Amino acid sequence: MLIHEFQAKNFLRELGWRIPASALAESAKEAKRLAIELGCPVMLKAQVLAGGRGQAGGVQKASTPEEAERLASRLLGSRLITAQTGAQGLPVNSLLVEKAIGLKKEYYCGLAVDRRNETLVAIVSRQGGLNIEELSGSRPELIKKIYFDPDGGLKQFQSRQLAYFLELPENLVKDFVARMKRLSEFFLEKDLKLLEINPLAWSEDDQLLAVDARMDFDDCSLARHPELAALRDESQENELEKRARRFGLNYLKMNGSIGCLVNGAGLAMATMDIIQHFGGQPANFLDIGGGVTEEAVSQAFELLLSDSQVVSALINIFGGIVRCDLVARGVLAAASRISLNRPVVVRLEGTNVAEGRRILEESGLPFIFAADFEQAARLAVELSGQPR
Amino acid sequence: MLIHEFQAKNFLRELGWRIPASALAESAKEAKRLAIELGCPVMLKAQVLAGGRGQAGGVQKASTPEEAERLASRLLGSRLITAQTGAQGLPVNSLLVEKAIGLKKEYYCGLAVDRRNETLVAIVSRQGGLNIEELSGSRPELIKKIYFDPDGGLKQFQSRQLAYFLELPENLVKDFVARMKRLSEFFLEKDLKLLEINPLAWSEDDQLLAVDARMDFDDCSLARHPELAALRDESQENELEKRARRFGLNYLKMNGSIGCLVNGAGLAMATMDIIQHFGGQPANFLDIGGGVTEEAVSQAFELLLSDSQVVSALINIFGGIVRCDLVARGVLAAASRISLNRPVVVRLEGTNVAEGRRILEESGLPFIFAADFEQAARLAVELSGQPR
Amino acid sequence: MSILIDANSRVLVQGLTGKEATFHAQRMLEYGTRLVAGVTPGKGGQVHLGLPVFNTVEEAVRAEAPEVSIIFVPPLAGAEAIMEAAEAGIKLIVCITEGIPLLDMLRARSWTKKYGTNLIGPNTPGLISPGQSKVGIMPGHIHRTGSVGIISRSGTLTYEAVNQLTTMGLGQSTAVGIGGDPVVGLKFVELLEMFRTDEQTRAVVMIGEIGGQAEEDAADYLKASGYPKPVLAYVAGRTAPPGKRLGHAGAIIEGRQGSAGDKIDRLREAGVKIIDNPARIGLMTAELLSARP
Amino acid sequence: MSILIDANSRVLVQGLTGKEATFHAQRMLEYGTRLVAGVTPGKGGQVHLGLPVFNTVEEAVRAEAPEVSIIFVPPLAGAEAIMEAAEAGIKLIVCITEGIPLLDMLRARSWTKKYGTNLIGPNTPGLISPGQSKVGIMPGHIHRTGSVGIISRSGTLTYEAVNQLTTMGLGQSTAVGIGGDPVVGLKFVELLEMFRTDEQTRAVVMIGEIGGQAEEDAADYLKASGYPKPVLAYVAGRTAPPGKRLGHAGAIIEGRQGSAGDKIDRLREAGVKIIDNPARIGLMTAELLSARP
Repeated sequence: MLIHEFQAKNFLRELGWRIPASALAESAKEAKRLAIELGCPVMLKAQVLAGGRGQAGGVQKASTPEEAERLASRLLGSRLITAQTGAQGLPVNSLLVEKAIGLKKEYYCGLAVDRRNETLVAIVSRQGGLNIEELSGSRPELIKKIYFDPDGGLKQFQSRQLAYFLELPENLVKDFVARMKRLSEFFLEKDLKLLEINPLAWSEDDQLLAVDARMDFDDCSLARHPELAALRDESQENELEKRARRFGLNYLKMNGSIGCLVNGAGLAMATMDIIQHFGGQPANFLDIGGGVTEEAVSQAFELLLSDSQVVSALINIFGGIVRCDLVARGVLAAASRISLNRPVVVRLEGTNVAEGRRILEESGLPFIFAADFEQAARLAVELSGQPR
Repeated sequence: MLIHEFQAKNFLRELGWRIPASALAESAKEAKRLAIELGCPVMLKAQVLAGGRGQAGGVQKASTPEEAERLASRLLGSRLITAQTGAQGLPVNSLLVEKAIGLKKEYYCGLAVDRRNETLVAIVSRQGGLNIEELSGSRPELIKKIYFDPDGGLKQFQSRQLAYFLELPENLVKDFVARMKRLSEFFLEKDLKLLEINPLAWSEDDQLLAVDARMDFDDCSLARHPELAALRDESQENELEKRARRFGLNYLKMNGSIGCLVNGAGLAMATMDIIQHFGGQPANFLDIGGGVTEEAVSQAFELLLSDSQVVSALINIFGGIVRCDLVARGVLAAASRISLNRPVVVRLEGTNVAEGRRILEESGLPFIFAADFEQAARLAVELSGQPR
Repeated sequence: MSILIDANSRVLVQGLTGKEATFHAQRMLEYGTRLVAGVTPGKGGQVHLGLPVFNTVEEAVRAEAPEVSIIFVPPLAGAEAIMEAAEAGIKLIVCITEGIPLLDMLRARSWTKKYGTNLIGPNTPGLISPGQSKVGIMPGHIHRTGSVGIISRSGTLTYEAVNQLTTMGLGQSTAVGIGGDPVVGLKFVELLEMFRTDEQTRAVVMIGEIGGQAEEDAADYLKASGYPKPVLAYVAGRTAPPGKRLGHAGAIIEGRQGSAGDKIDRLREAGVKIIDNPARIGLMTAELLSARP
Repeated sequence: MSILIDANSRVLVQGLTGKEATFHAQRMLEYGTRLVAGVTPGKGGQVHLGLPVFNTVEEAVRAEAPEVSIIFVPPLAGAEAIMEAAEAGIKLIVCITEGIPLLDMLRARSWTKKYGTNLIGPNTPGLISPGQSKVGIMPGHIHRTGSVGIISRSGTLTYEAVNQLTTMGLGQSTAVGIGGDPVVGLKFVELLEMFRTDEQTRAVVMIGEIGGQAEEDAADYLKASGYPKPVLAYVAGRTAPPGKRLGHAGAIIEGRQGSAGDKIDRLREAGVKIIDNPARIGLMTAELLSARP
């Protein structure tokens, strides 16, 4: 779960990091007032849960309070489309108004899970503000990584290695080491997956400054961190995806015309792949999961069809934990609430397949049954009007 | 550093453990008042920093407030001599007055450093109140040990293993597991060397109860735990040992007649051993340590001679980090303050030996110089009036 | 011979008395899996599905000597369940639990490494050596004993693959779901190595997906080892958008890493037969095997 | 050949610019020890005693390739200094620092085990291979090159022993102080094993003391290995009262464990020649060696 920059900075402040003076504005007027208070120039930073804000125009500099008001009124209420948001972009509901500060140098500083090495990693780069992955491809010599494990934590000598690699001035080394200690403890305590301070800066007044911050918490751990779960900004989520989450469904909106309802993430991906293989375009990824209820299936099916881009639908179930009859009942429950005005191809296999098929057949509704995976995909593509 | 039972119980209470209702009394009157408040019978427990209080009469049961007053007036102000205190005993300055509670079963529960395995260990025993070491010799089947490391900490499943080994009633298992989690975290956070709840009890009202507790903190870590260092009860320490500690000296009073001043713990032990080997008895262990100053040497020498049991003294220095001349100057400084009315055998070797010897010789004081370790010991024993 | 489990494997069920565990334990017993005990703290001494229940894995190991444990416990208890089994001397742990926090899993992995324990999962359907033992939640009846080894990061997609193979008359030696999480125990490399020396196995089908580096590592291993048996692979998620998690916590294309295209290229270079159409896993395997003696 | 260090050993000094470290580094240089660099955070780039100073061990290792590091840092920084050296690839760490908290040392020991690093100490005078290299704070001039190996838990008592040997005309192959703390790195067993195969060493003198089980473990090892060289032992603390710490944090008789009497009995049973009078370590070693060809 990503949180906003201003939320991440609140945590950093509690952890003893210096951040530029700033406050949140939800209206252009407030932005102007804050610009006056903080003193111009100020940065206006769109609070959306996606990277690439700068290139997308989501971060603007205002030299006067009036300019701040003007820029803010343009940004607030708009949808920001960055390289990471998809075509619909994300709504800009608030701006962080932040004093622009002169910087001597900018760095990158991050803590992350290294899944390949099955450990944690602290990463710094001598160049900040850029995408660390691109940098590690093009300029690996600017980057230093230190691995540490979640039980032992990041040691002070390791932070010192990072500080000296960055060639921080000596008076900032101790600050950095002390702050990294608390930062890594926070990372562990709060179950983060990724924490980035980018740029971390050496300011003109010789301070160590966290200019931008990004924190991604492990969704699986939110059950033990209710205080974090409360930080979720649902306005940044797709309406359909939000509805899906409420029922424990994994739904992701795509741009095609074939709605998919599948059990299992792998089979759902494969279903998307095969649709494309036969020339179609999937409208979504939808995994109903293993512990699904009839009610959730019903919601899933309704959700699927509530996407107006969907021309045909494909139900692809290989029953294991999930029983075909349960899926069938869920689908019928949805069909009783909404009109089934688009063709639905059904492929059932595995646990209780006969019972599932019987339920759907006896409903009298116009389901189109496929004998196997390939036939199901071909039919769905055909019916979507994009035959091979 | 050991702390008192009542101090340890305060920690346990903060950590969510139940302990019998109790309060501290420093006078017999207070003990009576508390006995009335708590309701008799009560236990009166002498707060001294040594084990074996029970057998030594330091724990008494009072059936009436008057009996409590009578017993308290006898205990308070006395010195309690237990198997662990030595012949002088320890002063009883306060009593813990504690409600006597009916117990269904008593257990032992401890956390400790296992130096041989270089790890930590949680130990429980199905029999409590006894000495765990004796029990592990005689009834090992009553004892279970679980090893854990300081970074990972004690896991809940490990505490469950301990709980089920103790055959705790099911409703107390969860309590035990939750409390052990916090207890082990406390152990790690506060740098303990040993933590014992003995007995841990299953009370008649079906509670898990810490009836007695013992905590030993790592002296080396006190610099980072000022709140712990403040718990030290200096009244429980020998006056000479206390003075020695203030100057960074390792001094331990023994019962012989030959005072020893040595650099290095091993050489100090060997000096004691060789004195005994030649039929003498050391009056003390005294290691002036490696980082010693002239002032500390001077204090050490004065301290040594302030023991009225000392008949002769032996200065045995093998200069390494410690320079012989520094020791000589320190000894002279002390000799200028006190009268040197007992024979002092000096054996110097190693760094700056010539200079050290010169300083002592030129002082005109009647030091007796020995050529080597053996001669020095023989002379000191002879002069102590206990020749071989 | 199969790999990892066979008809003699003695299996413990952690969390046995729970609803899901009970359901799947019954299916495993029906399949012939040699379940010997269960663990549920607080229910020690009970008998469930005819199996003795213990409070701790340690007690279960002492009494019934299981070598394998299958874990059905809630997500926040998952890592401890793995550690408990590892410390008790279990040599193969199959963790079905989904949603174990990532840092918990890093800690659990240190334990399984320290104790030299093989871990399958978490978030896996488990594994099956058809006709011998099923330690998992897959529908047993779609499997047949045979010579194809399967290693898969997915659940239902594995059933699909198995079903296709069985339909084509191809049985399986062992089918292993390695789990869909970012951090799992045994991965393609270790399992390919086991299949390499398994006499029953004539070919291996890998089912990969986007995210992580396990397929790339497998490609490196296959190339370096001069792998002696034919390997086929399907990699799911070609249509997946970068930065979006597709169900599995591990299935995400992060930055430049983990795309299906990259994985497929690397595997193809390593001599792996790439399957483009996931409905033809069975067919292509049959073709490949019939082309060989 | 000596053990652990010889004339070629490249030595780093952690905490070099401190007062104590400076003093002892000078003595080591005078002795001929091949010091190659120092580490003091914040003083990187300086030159101290003619040695380049680095901010981190990692940088020092990259630039000067030391294999050995000797640590002089404050007690609360001791464990991290050990970890830093271990992680940087140093193969022998000698930790002079006294008073490192016990739990810190447990953590540091896990690191040295993980990295396969030999640790001497903490709270040790270090070690010396006379005539070749001194990595410690012992007075170098009392040593002579020769054939007696020394392993000691004590500092000044070791100087005493060495002095006696040298006075008797017996030189030393390597003299190692293993440190007086409850948790230290190499102990009697590991060092006896190194001396066993060291051609230069003809006999080993062990100097033990009360507390712990290191002497008992050594007795077991000597018995089990059929140790081929004569071993003598003096165990300090026969007059020590139980439950009282005699200077060294490790020198304490806890309960029934660790008394000098027990240790002596065990060592004698294992064929070790026991020295009762600590003033006769040299004499008894000379007698024993002259009785052998």
